Amino acid sequence: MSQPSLSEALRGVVRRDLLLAMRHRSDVAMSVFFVVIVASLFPLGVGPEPAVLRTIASGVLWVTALLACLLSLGRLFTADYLDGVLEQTLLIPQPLAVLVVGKVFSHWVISGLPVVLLSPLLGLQFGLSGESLGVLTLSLLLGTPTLSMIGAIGAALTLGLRGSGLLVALLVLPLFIPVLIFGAGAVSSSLAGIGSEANLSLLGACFLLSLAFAPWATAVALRIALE
Amino acid sequence: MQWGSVAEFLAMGGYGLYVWPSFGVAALCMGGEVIAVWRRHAAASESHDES
Amino acid sequence: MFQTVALSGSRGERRLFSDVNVTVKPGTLLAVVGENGSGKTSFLRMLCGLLSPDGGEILWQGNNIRKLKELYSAQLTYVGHLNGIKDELTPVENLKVSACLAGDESSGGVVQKALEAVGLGRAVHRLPTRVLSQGQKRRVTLARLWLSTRPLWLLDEPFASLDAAATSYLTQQIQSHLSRGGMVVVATHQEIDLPPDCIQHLRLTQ
Amino acid sequence: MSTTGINWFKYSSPQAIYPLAGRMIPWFAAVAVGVIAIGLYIGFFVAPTDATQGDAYRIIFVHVPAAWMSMFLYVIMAIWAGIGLGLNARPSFMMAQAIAPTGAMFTFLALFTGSMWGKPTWGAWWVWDARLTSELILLFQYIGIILLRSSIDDLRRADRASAVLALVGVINVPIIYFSVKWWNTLHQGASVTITAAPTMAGSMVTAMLIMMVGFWMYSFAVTLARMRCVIVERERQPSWGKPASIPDVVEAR
Repeated sequence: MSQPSLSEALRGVVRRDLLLAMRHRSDVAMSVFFVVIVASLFPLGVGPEPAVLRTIASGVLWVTALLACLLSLGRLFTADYLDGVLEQTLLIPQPLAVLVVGKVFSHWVISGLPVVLLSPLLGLQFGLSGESLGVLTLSLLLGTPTLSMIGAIGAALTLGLRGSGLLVALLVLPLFIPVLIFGAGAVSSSLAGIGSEANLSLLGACFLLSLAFAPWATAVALRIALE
Repeated sequence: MQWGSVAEFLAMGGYGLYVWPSFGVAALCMGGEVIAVWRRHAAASESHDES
Repeated sequence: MFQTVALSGSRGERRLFSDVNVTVKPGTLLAVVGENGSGKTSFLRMLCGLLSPDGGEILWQGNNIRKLKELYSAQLTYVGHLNGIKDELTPVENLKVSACLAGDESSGGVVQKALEAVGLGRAVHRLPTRVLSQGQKRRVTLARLWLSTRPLWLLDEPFASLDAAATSYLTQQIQSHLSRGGMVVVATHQEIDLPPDCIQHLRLTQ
Repeated sequence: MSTTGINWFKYSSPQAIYPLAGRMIPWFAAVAVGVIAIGLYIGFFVAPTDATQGDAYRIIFVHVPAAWMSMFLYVIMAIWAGIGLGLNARPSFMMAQAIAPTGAMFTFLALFTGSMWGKPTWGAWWVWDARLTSELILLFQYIGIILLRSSIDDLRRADRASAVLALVGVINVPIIYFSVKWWNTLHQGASVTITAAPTMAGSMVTAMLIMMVGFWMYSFAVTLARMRCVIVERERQPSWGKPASIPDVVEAR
């Protein structure tokens, strides 16, 4: 009889997903490219007025990050579900919720982290400067893992359903709203000179709360989906 | 009773355009829901008897 | 010892089987047979704990597996319909990851030996699994059994798309597992070439 | 039948609930009609015209009860969903399924009447106020739950997946409410607030509470009736709930 230690199992899950991402580098590149393109469309639509761009910057960039997360949610469990890896993951003798954290972490590394790293550049496009750029990056760093965790619930619930791509968006977007509000709020309050600490700490609270609940809900949803 | 006439009642102090649609749509929604449930039950029990 | 008590199960709203009582003693194999759609896969998934029964209990050493949870998962190796391997990874990588996740030894040497035992030569070890044939993929999956140190094996159609050579490798491996006191449950269409005194059959009918 | 449930679930099986609900519906319906009629009478003929808002405030008699019902029903639905998940009890999933459309209807009603009230008092059909926004998101959540259920064919999975979503949503509702509230205050200073309470006459409050009771009774009647639909629809499936036409399991050596 054998049993992997918790950290061993967690590392195994993360390593496999990152290895797969390395084999599919174009997927990662695509989500980065998506973010850049969508963010660049707004100045074209709204007009190049710097003052206007600065006011909408936080909202636009946050919504873009949110969409990028949403687009990549389909990849989170579907492939594993189709080739039977998910089934085997459920049979790993460690708490499924912890393994879900591993999967979500690698999803974030692939789809969220690139957006965070890119955000200063995108912020410059919108005329943000100095402190606001830092706040934007920090808020995305805190917020995108939360998005991935909440999104995982939706991805697990809609696993293997027809039209699941659209459905997951409908289910998950209302749950994203607090993160969007606090994230965009942090940037605009720093622009307004109020100080972004309040929003950032609320964003941190959202992160902790979803870390406490979302993996567990995702684990339950996965077991339901695989019955 | 503060209403002098039916017309006054319907005018709702000039807000009739807002008050009556509110109650009308409420009645419509609730009545519609009752009818929908009724029909659903009828349809369900009918096909149930067939089988 | 592994047993089911008055087990019943359904798929969707269709009742598949009910009141199944079987006991699998160490060193014995239970062959689950029946036509397509008779519920063999559901039965096996239920024994894994992936599917919850409608009624009845599944007992491992006298304890309900629902209560044991992860303790029970640590006792079994399941090979399902789906291979559970990643097309993009090589056979070696696939096997290493699954052995590591099972808590088995996952060093390169052991993994290569297991792959050779199922008849996969070194030539394919470093290719992405995607390019392998159906039977070769199945062999990669089954190679997990050469690494497994768990007492209970649950195998769903393990012989499907295997050639004669691979079938005999697998039969030998099952036999040596049984002789070590292991337990095996197999869903299959085929006769298994094992001494009859260690096999019992469970026939599911519609 | 589920044998994992506690014994009293045997008595709350769908077959037992069906006739019981059938007997209760007419009473609830009758009380609902009577109470709503009284509420409307007091609301339109006894309650005086509001000093500041004129007669537009009378929308409150449908708006506030609808808004309350939308939230109550969500919480009740989530509780049933939780019981269903916890005890693996089929009737409580059915109850949750029966509540969702009524909850969505009241949410829509609250939004519609709210916007009807907002136009004359605030001068806008829609304001991004904390209450309005969270009510809108509540509607999205109801729709999401209904959509998720309808896109899953397997009943057991549909029951349990939508239950998980309902429970996740119930955590989200207060978070949304406060987030939107803080978002408003952080940005725009004081936001629009409903300051009717202190100036309200006794008869106004009475009418509102009576309407509230009427809406409760209506909800009972309608959800029980829908519960009966659900029971019949599911019974149509072969082998439902009955002690199974047992396929033989032959054990051989």
